[in-house]
Amino acid sequence: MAPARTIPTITWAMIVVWLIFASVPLWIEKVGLYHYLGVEILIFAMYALAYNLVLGHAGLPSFGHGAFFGVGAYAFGLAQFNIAANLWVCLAAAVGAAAVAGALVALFISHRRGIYYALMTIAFGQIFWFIAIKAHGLTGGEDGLLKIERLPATLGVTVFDLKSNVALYYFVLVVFVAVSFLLWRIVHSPFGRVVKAIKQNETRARFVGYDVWRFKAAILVISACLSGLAGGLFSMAQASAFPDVMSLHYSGYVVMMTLVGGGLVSFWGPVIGAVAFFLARDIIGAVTTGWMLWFGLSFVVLVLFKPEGIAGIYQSLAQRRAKAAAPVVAPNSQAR
Amino acid sequence: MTSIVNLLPHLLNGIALGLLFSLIALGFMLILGLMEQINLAHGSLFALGAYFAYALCAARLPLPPDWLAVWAAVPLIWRFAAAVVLAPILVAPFGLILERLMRRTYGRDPLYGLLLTFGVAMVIEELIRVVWGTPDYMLPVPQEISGGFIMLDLIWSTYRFWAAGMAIVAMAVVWVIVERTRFGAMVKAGAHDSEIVQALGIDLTKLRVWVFVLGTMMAAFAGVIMAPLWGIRPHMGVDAVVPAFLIIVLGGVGSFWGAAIGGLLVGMVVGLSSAYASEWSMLSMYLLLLLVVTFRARGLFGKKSVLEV
Amino acid sequence: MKNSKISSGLSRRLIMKGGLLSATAAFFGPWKHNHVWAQGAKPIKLGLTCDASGQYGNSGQDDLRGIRMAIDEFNAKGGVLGRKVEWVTADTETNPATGTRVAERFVSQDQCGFLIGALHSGVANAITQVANKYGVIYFNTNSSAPSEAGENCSRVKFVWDGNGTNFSKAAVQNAVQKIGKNWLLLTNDYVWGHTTSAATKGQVEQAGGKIVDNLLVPQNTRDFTSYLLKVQQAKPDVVAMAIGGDDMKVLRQQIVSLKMDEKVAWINNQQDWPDIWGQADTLFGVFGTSWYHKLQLPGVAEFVKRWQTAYPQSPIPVPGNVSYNGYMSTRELLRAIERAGSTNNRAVIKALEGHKMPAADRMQHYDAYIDAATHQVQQTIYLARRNAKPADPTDLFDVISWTKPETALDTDAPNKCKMKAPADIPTFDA
Amino acid sequence: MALFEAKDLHLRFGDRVVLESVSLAFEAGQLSGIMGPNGAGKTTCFNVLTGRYKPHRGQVLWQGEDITGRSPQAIARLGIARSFQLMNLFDEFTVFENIAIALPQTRARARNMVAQAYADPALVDEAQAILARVGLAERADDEAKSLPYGARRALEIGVALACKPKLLFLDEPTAGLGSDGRARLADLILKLKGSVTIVIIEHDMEFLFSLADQISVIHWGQVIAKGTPAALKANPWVEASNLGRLN
Repeated sequence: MAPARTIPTITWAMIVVWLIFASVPLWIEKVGLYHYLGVEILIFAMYALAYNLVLGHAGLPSFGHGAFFGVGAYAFGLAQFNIAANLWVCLAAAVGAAAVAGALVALFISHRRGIYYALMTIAFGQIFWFIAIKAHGLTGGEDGLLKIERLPATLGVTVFDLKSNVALYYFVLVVFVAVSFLLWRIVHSPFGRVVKAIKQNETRARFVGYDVWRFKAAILVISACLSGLAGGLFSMAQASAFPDVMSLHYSGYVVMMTLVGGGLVSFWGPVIGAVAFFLARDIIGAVTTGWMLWFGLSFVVLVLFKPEGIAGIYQSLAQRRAKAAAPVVAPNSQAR
Repeated sequence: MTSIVNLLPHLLNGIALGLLFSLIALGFMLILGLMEQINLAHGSLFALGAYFAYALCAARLPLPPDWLAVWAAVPLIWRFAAAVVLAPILVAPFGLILERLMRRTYGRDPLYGLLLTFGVAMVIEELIRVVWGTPDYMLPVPQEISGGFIMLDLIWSTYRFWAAGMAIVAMAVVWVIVERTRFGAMVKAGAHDSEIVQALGIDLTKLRVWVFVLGTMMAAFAGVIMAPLWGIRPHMGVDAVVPAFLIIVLGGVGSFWGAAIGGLLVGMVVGLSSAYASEWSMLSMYLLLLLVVTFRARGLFGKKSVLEV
Repeated sequence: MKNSKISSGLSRRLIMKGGLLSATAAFFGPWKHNHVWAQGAKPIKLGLTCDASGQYGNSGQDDLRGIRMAIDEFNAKGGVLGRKVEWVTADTETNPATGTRVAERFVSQDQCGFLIGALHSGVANAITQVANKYGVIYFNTNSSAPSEAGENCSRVKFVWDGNGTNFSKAAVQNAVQKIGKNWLLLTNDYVWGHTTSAATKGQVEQAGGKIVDNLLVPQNTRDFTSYLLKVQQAKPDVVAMAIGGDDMKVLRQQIVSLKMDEKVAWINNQQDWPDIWGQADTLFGVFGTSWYHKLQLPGVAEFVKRWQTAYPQSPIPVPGNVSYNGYMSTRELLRAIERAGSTNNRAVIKALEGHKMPAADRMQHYDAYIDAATHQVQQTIYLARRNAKPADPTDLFDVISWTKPETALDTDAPNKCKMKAPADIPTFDA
Repeated sequence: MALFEAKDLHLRFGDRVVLESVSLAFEAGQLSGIMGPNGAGKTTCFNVLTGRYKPHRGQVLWQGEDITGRSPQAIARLGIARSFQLMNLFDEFTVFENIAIALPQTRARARNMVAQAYADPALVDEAQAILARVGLAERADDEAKSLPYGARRALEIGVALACKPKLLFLDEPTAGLGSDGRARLADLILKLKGSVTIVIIEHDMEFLFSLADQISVIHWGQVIAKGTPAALKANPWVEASNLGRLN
């Protein structure tokens, strides 16, 4: 009997990423950054990972993902004000509302792919953004939904207060660990492999018996749920929810993070991209007023010469080294 | 009946707006039609057109002071006319550079073209901020075409109607080029099958350059025309590119009449809905889009395109 | 275009160097300081949350000029409590989300003890939330939404501008009687616009007038044609505008080019100086302001001269109300620290609450005071119109009236404002 | 009753008639061939039979049941698999995964989002067995896009086989293959014959005549002749349309 083909449940890369993030609060202030920045990075890393499920894994170029992130943020706040000021209830509301939004969008666009998919997601993103701005009664309009509390995390009898940035950071880290682990499993599950197959060849997938529409819809909804979760956490970090995360630009930023990091070739690429994006904003932003100019230029260069992103650069370097060591390299289509 | 009379001005206003939308969408459509590339930098080229026009009209040019004084003494109407003609020409080289960059993405997933132009749009917007700063500018309009006139007991902006007229002229020129010249025939052939173009011995590379330049100049021209209406600011490109792509999807990729009628339709819907709920009027164009593409997947006049795969 | 709130979009950040320390230095290692000031006394650090881009980019920079001038004056005479005053600023992009981040950064990374600056009420709210969390005192210099001193008030926030209610109180009653009863409101679609228009509505109805329509205008609107069409169709006697920043510039330009400025009476709640500078041709109607650089009061001319010496290159050649508010608020903060003899937040708040500022000192017609119940500065409210006979190119306003703070007082605000007790706010010592 | 039957299929694209009253029947266990010149409508016919296009008129019957107009995935799940003329593989997957993803066991678990996809040794064995059948056992771990042309052809058939078909449609399997490749492919098909019902579209007459039990000739969207290879060789129609000539 042939051996089963399994992927490790826990990888070294996973442990390294988690450990690095876990150590951040210990040194972030020593390098002149601040805890709140760490919280934002972690949340966006999670968001980018969730987004990459759609872009990198399913090959669906969504340009309106900010909608789901934003819906999650608003849902978190609204649940807090109108349902119950309980962290778990609010996070569930964020996930649930994003799922509904995702399902609604999926209903309209799951038969599409490529540029048309991108165009339709832009249109949907704009609709959600527009509603967020105009529905004052619900969202507070352009001023945003204010006074969202950082609710305490209750676990049985223990209660963790998340008011400080460091406490919130660790809470977000726990969620991040759970989400990244879950995504790792999804990507390597039968479902995940079918989605990957659909990305490569939709027609063939159909002819081996898969209902492509359902898989495309499902992956969008899952991605929307996790984006909404990140959005809920973001509203907690900001103590408010604002419409601009739903704008075309912010939706574009998450695409940039994912690509710059190398989401097309690497599972952890989006995380690298989110870190690079935020550090660039804070560090280049402190030196020159036009940091976006430099970030935009490097993005253009990357798209032109190395669309596989930072992770892609690393992989080809590693491959070159491996080639030097051993002439035959077994190609591997598993996500790394 | 009074309600219909009340609506008429909004409809007229919508038609004028629609013609201007069509104008913005047209250059976008040319590039999308032939190259099957979404040019997200279209809006930035549009903005550059407006800024160059501002530099010319307001006599803010990098020239020696005495030359500048001579130029500033030229009557505004001539400066404005010069801007209408020169701004698109000045922006054209940016289109050339962009096309050079785009070449690397031909034959790859169209997503890369989209991302590349997203990045370029960002860079151009930042460059504008570096050169002109963040404040808003208004493009001075010559006396002859500014002000208002009375119609239906309301005052109307003369410039708005003049601009709509210019949009019609520009669209007519594009129509003649696409439908009545050999160049247009090649463009259309290329839009349907680039293999045929090559088989006919047409240099596709050159054709693409020319289409890109034409599309760029259209964008810049639209920028000049829209500048007095929308004001000039670094971000104006996004305001233009979003309706443009929407109109193209609505009208159908690769169709001249799709872009023209799509623009008009969007303008009228925005105009009419603003009569009832002005603050929601911009949402109406997205709802229109959803409605159309739900029932007609390729838009009103679209043909099957490789973009769908 | 209406859907252009994405505007603040390609976000850029402007971080400027302040004093000896620069924001960049902080990136390259732990806090290091050259002890050149008062034997190692820690500097007092101010975080200036001024917009450099977006709808209020211009005004934000004018605000900053006023703030910096006050800081420089204090440093020139030896600082505050023997400590040097340092500052850092970053672009809040007229965007609440960015405002939150910048405020977080100023407090936790740059260790600012006080936050100053805002034009946009949404941004001001976002900054207030961060300030509340840490107990840091925040000065809202120029955002004049009535809600700032009403439902969104805070123990740590002080509001320095006259607000929409103050201006309506000064203007509306008169206009209803003299011009006409049918009013139409043009309202910028965010908190300042809404609350300002609500205040106007209340005043109009109280005076026996009627609101025929309220048109909500999204921020960053650039094409007002459809709104102007509706104005023409509604044929009101008076149009009261609550449109801010660059939007107002464009609106005015379009109204004038259509010659609609003569057809109806236009009242603009407040006309910020940076919004009108360079657009004098489009000035019309009646509008409010809290200060004008040609007020016939002692000290004004001298102040203008000082300001001009400090900023010879300024794109706006004279200080307006925005720069004035920035200057006055910062000066009062530093004075309050001196009075309190400490930078402890509760002590400074105590020194500010109810504090009276003589008219001569503030270069206004009447004495002003910091309302202890709402933390708003109650001050003289001026009404002006376009100056037909300007003395020089900067003399754009013809000030037609000045109203006592007590008359223009928002009497409802104390009921809406619920503040935490001073003992309940986190202590914070800068 | 035939295993699979098409009755009176009509299909138009715009005003162009592509199929006109095409009727076909494939008996269980047999190997049937469809031949005809380029553009005759053979592949279109396959596309109708496997659910890609919906006919404007006519019926498709599977074991007597009407399956006209069902989606490709629904038809595939009945046990009808197909290969493609232009190779249609999952290029970034390994050879192994191309097979594994098509196995009904994977399909049955496709809703599972947490378990590992190929942890079941039986599934791996089965995929390996199919790879062995098509002669690719050694290349299981290579990326599909790295395979040489002939091997890709074999994998194309392997993917179709992995669906555990009762009926297998092969669309021009020899396209682009050299004589060597053809011989190997003929071997493979002969081995399959009997265990699964096969329908082959083919250009190469020699290849088809040597394998098929029964052949239909399609021209101008119509079935112009039908019969055993031997009978067809004598058919004047076939002779006349220059199709029966061996090359």
